[in-house]
Amino acid sequence: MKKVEAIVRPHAVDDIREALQEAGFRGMTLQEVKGFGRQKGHTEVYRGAEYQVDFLPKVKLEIVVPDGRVEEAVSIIIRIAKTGKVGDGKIFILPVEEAIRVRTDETGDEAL
Amino acid sequence: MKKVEAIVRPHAVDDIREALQEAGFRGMTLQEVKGFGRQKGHTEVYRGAEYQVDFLPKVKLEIVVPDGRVEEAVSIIIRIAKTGKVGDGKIFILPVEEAIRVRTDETGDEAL
Amino acid sequence: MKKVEAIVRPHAVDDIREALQEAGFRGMTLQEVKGFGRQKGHTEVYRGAEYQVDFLPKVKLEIVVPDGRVEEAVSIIIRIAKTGKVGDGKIFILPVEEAIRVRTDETGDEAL
Amino acid sequence: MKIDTNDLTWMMVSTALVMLMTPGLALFYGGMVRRKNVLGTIMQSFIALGVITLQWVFWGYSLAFGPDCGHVIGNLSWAGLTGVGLAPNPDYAATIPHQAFMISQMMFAVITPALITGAVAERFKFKTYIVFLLLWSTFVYAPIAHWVWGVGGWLRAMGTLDFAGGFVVHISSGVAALAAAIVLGKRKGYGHEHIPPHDLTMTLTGAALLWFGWFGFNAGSALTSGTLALTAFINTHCAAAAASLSWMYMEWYKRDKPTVLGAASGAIAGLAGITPAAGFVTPIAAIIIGLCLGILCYWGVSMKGHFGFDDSLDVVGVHGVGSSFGAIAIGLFATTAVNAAGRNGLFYGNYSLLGIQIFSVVVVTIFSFVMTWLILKALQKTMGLRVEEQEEVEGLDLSQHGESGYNF
Amino acid sequence: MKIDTNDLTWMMVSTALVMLMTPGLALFYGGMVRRKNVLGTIMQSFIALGVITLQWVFWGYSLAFGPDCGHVIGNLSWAGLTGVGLAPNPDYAATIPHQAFMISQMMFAVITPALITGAVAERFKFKTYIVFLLLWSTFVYAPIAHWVWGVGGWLRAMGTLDFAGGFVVHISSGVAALAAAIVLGKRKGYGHEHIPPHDLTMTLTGAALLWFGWFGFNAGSALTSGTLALTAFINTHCAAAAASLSWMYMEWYKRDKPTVLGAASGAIAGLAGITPAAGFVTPIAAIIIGLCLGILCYWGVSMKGHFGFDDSLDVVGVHGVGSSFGAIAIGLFATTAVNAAGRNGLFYGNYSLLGIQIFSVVVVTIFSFVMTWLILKALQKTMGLRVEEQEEVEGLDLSQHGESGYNF
Amino acid sequence: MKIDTNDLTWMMVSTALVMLMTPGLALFYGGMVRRKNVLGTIMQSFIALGVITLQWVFWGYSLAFGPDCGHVIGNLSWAGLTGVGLAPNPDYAATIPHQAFMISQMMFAVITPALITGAVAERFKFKTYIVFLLLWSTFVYAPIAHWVWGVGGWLRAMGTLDFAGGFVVHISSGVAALAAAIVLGKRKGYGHEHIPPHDLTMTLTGAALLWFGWFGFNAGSALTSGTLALTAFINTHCAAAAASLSWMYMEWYKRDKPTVLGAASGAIAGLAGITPAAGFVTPIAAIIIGLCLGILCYWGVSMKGHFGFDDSLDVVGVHGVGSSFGAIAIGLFATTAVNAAGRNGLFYGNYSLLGIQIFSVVVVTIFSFVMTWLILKALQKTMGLRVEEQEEVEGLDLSQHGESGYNF
Ligand SMILES: Nc1ncnc2c1ncn2[C@@H]1O[C@H](COP(=O)(O)OP(=O)(O)O)[C@@H](O)[C@H]1O
Ligand SMILES: Nc1ncnc2c1ncn2[C@@H]1O[C@H](COP(=O)(O)OP(=O)(O)O)[C@@H](O)[C@H]1O
Ligand SMILES: Nc1ncnc2c1ncn2[C@@H]1O[C@H](COP(=O)(O)OP(=O)(O)O)[C@@H](O)[C@H]1O
Repeated sequence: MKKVEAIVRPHAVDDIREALQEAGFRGMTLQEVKGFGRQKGHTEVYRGAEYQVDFLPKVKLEIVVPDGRVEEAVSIIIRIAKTGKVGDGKIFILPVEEAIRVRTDETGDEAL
Repeated sequence: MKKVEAIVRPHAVDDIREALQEAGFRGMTLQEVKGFGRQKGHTEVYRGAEYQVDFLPKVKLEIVVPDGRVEEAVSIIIRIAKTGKVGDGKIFILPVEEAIRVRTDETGDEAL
Repeated sequence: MKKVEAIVRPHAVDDIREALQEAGFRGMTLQEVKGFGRQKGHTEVYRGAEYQVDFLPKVKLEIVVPDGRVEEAVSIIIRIAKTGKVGDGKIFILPVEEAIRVRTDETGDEAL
Repeated sequence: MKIDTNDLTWMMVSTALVMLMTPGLALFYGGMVRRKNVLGTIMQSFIALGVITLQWVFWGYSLAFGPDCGHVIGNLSWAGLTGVGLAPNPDYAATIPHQAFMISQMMFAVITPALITGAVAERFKFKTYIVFLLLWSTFVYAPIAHWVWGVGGWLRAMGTLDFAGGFVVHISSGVAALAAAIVLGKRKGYGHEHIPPHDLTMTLTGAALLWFGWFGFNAGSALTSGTLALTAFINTHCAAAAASLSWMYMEWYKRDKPTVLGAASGAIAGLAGITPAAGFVTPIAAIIIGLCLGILCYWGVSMKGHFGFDDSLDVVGVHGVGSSFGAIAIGLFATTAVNAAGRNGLFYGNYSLLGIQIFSVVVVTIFSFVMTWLILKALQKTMGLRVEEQEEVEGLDLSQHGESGYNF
Repeated sequence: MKIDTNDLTWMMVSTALVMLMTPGLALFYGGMVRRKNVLGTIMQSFIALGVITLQWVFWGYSLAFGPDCGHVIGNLSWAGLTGVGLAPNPDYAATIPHQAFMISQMMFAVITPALITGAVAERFKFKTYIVFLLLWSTFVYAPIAHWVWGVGGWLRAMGTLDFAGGFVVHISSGVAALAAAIVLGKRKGYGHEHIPPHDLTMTLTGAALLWFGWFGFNAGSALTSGTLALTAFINTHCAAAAASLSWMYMEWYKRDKPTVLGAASGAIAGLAGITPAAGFVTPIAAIIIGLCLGILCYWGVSMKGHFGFDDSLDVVGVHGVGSSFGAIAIGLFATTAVNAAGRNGLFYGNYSLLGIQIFSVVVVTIFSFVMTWLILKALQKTMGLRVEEQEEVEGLDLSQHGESGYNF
Repeated sequence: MKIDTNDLTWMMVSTALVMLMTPGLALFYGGMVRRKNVLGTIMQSFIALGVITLQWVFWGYSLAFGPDCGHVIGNLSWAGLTGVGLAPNPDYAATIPHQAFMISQMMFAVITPALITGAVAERFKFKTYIVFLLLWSTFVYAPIAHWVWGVGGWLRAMGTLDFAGGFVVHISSGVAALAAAIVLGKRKGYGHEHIPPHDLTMTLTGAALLWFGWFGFNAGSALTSGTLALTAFINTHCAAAAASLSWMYMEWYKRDKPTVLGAASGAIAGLAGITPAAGFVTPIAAIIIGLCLGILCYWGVSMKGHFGFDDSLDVVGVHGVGSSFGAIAIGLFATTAVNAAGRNGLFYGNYSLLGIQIFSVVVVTIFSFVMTWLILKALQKTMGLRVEEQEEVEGLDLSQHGESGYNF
């Protein structure tokens, strides 16, 4: 099993979720994060004091998949998340040694 | 060392923390996340417009443990988080190559 | 590639970001988390009812780096995050199998 | 009877101020519950504006203030505002239209049952709550209002003094809150889980609106503009200030840290406690009463744990305890120098008033407790009082209203 | 003409209350948009206090109420308040200074264009909006105010009744909202993405301030204290209560869950709907009108989906539909028993009023729609109406104002 | 002396409005600090309602308005409200009870020290703050109030004009804020870390309540209902509107983006600035003054960085600068046509007033600065002024009050 961690733009999330679901991925977990990278932040002004805000709102999507389905998941995410402009985000693949479903104690690919 | 990532129902968190602490696990980190899986979401209505909310509030608990204590941690979490109803969550085990305590520069199991 | 996960005090974040950037690390991702460990929490009182709050606000910084730059990143973070008082936090190193830049489909160290 | 349009101006202003108290209460309570219950909690107050307004027009006002039946209740001859017109009714207020009196009293009737909801926060079934509102207002509020303020009411005849609703509003609801907390039972997780207020800035905003509106509540209860209204105005403010300080002091003394919620709670305790006395005592007496109220209600709220009921937002400790003390304090501090229509209390040489006030507290307490208990037990048997356990976990906002307070 | 200082007191209070409605509206709308647009939305209301205040002093008041030109508009002889002094102008209000009338009317002029912003929330370019404010207030608000309320205005001469701004404020803005929603087009993602309100507690707070302020709006429109003001006061409250209940009932009936936003929306519908009628009907009629309003506006809002325009915060369904119904209901329920200066409606034997009211609704609707359309089209061609797509994604707060509402 | 109950009605309303300003200020400031300090910041204003209310009753009022001692302070013969009864005191207000004057002045005394807290936000030790409140109100506020408004006060005798508290409230607190910002020093991280407002919607809500309450503040300072109150009412509104526009314009011009915080800040600057002049100038003059205020205070706030003190929420730039300008503007724009009890300014041919006003600004500035400095230095030596560094990092909410504002 692998964990696919995708850091993407917030508004792409609903569509990604839908596309993954259609492709048969039945579970995922999501967090709001702040990203820093090549994409420029913005300036905020409060009573004349300017602040550079470097961190941008991103969403991190985590989905643990069987080894064989990593590429499929990645390509779906890329298809939807790509706009071609700086800040589209990154996908990281991490090894997962075990997965357990709390409700049933199932383990391995069964648990996903 | 392994990282135990447990995605569980929010209200189970306090009890899990207590049980882990009693068992001698002295550190953990927690995040609010949104989960999508077999458990159904709910419908919200705003002035007649219905919205299906698919993502459910979950908590992700991360605890890095020495190799030998993975099973213990997992079984404690399962014991408390299990209700038997859909949505109890998942536990993932990931390999960790190194841990460092910032305060003391200790590394390895010492650092946990 | 490795993922460096650092759990640090919230107010250290801006400085860490700056120092990493200066050292040439061009991307990172950040989340607010709650930490539990040796550092004591605090007590809150609401109309005479006392509550022990065990979880402390921390920030989790994730930065994926080429194998060769792990130590550099770690030492920068430690340099800035260390106050010497309990609660400075932890750094975990996890293996990453692949990284992909969504915008360009670049992979590997190129994608970081 | 000629209308004094200045009195009418004052009454319209006061009535608007009292109206604002109900949303103020919604925020005060809403901030103290968990995030998942914020809308449900706000709704319980807000909808009282809808439900009780119509109830009051169609039968409530007539029951409370209409022509007397046996000294215990009004009859229905004023139902639907029949005969309640623009000419003054000198029995209640000689210088303003009868309808002005009616609408001003309406706002009191609206907020009273809403006060109770604090005791049963985070678990009351909304459908049942609507029915409870109607029953409680009809069978508990209207009789007590009639006894204390209605022409022919037996407590009024006996000489009970209640300037602005200590008995009618605060003791009645504070005691009902106790019954409700007992009948509904504790929240899931109470005493075990951490159930902190989700937004104290909302609670503070609510407290501010309540304080502001209370000027209308108490000073408007003079039913005329003039020195009596002014005295009530000053007493209201001074008691609130004093009680917020003494509550804060208690916390500082007992726990080393004065809380913001404590200061706000003290202010509300001072306001609720001075309500019955506002038009009968001097400003200095109001300050003394206020100082006592902060200490007493702090203690009232602290006691809760020992009795084992879950009066979630401390209605009993604040409104019940506070206004009972205020009602009794009239028996001590009242002076005809402030209000010729009142009487002197113990400190001014009259022994009898204190007894009457204590007796009235006992009577209203028993009546409200028993009636509320009966109404709730009947509803429990028929409609069910509490949301399902699963719904409670999910929160009232989603389970009762299909909404979320925040989408941050 | 002697000033009645009691009437003046009442008018100052009322004017302050109406002023508070604009920030109330800001919160009401602000809670319903997404987090990234909260400040931009609040600003659209808040800045109307700045822009229209000066517009009104320098030319708006004179156009609306100044000496008549051809029954359609005032001339500019009162511009800069020339001749608008501290003596009463008996044409409008015989017992208060002319300036008191001017400032009270100013608050109406301020809130009216702010109401429109709900229809085009989350996408209006701020720079253009400022210009729109000035143009709309000058070319739509001022004429309609003159027709209906100005001495010499043709609708007024014809006998149109509008107690507190049903035509002038609510229909004019409700219809303008329709035009604006159509010209500006839908929000990016509308109908596809989930666009939930970001903070309904803010919306509820806003609704509460609106309700509170509306006492000044309607009862203050009597321009004197007295029984007429009182009647308007009571009707306002009763209609709001009734409409919040009936809207809630509709939701319960249709979807099984009564929402908190629904109850608040119903209240606003009741308030907007009773506005034209507040000083012409009895309280019982106000309740009936209120009950109808809740149902009708619920339906009005539900229809939106079928017509395919994105009236984001339902200005058309609530203010347009609600106040049109209220204006027509005058033709049914009005009675000279309540207001000798009014006339009887159908239910009191007079057939003509209903026709006049319906005709006036049609006239004001067409005028406001066409004029708003023209103004917006002109602005679209010149300055551009909408923010860039990228700015819309980023949100108004950052793109238009360089700020974030929250830094939690 | 006969009481005019209409004037009394107006004063009760005004007093309630001014009371609401203190919680309004709490929200205005509370939104601008970081999340971890929100309750501590709100508390600093809220508790002033408790502390100063009692201080005022027991000695403050007597010092400020009691029988004169050497033209600089009142004596203590009115302490505990001795002799302050329900009959009018014609020296101050001939048509309302003396107590009505006392309670209305109390609300001014409450908000003034609360204003200062903005300059030292996020670092003041709560225990010391309570003592500071008492000392400052006794040794700075009471004397200045006596000089400017008290019978026998030397500035009053000299002819200084201050309609509603420009000197007494805004300059005194604005200057004290400067002293406090200097003595307490900068916040940890100031100038280096990003310290953004945590909730601007709260700040906007606070600004709205302040604006609303300011009608009571300024128009209530007429102490009677009537045309003078009305003029103050209109001027207040117009200046706020004008200043919010001109501040916004400055931002647009200088930085290309008009901010919402800027518009709100402009409004407050306009309100603070018009306060001394509200009852002496015409509405058009008020607009001109307002336009200047927005520009001037924008500049005042922008200067802060150059002087290197951390006036965290810009009390100096807004209240100090704004009200000094307003006080001086009286010397230009005042006209006896508006207020026969005032005098003419430069533009109406009288040269002397301007000098008096400038002189008074200097005097009050020096006195407030020196006294505040001394009080704070004394407290620094004894109790300590600032929270510990660790507590500052943790936030006032937890360290001073053991609470969190939000548990989302
Ligand atoms: N090395 C990294 N480790 C962790 N997260 C990263 C890393 N580099 C980029 N990110 C995340 O990816 C987001 C997008 O990266 P950015 O450089 O702005 O654009 P792009 O992906 O188009 O090159 C960042 O906001 C950050 O959250
Ligand atoms: N493949 C997955 N990858 C990441 N998270 C998952 C995955 N599957 C499920 N989850 C998480 O686990 C939660 C519970 O899963 P769900 O399918 O609803 O119930 P159950 O665990 O009882 O089968 C989800 O809400 C989601 O957060
Ligand atoms: N075993 C662990 N797994 C995951 N997170 C941990 C673990 N131990 C500590 N942490 C995180 O590190 C933070 C700091 O740890 P703590 O024990 O308080 O101090 P220190 O790092 O100085 O020993 C905790 O708040 C928690 O977020």
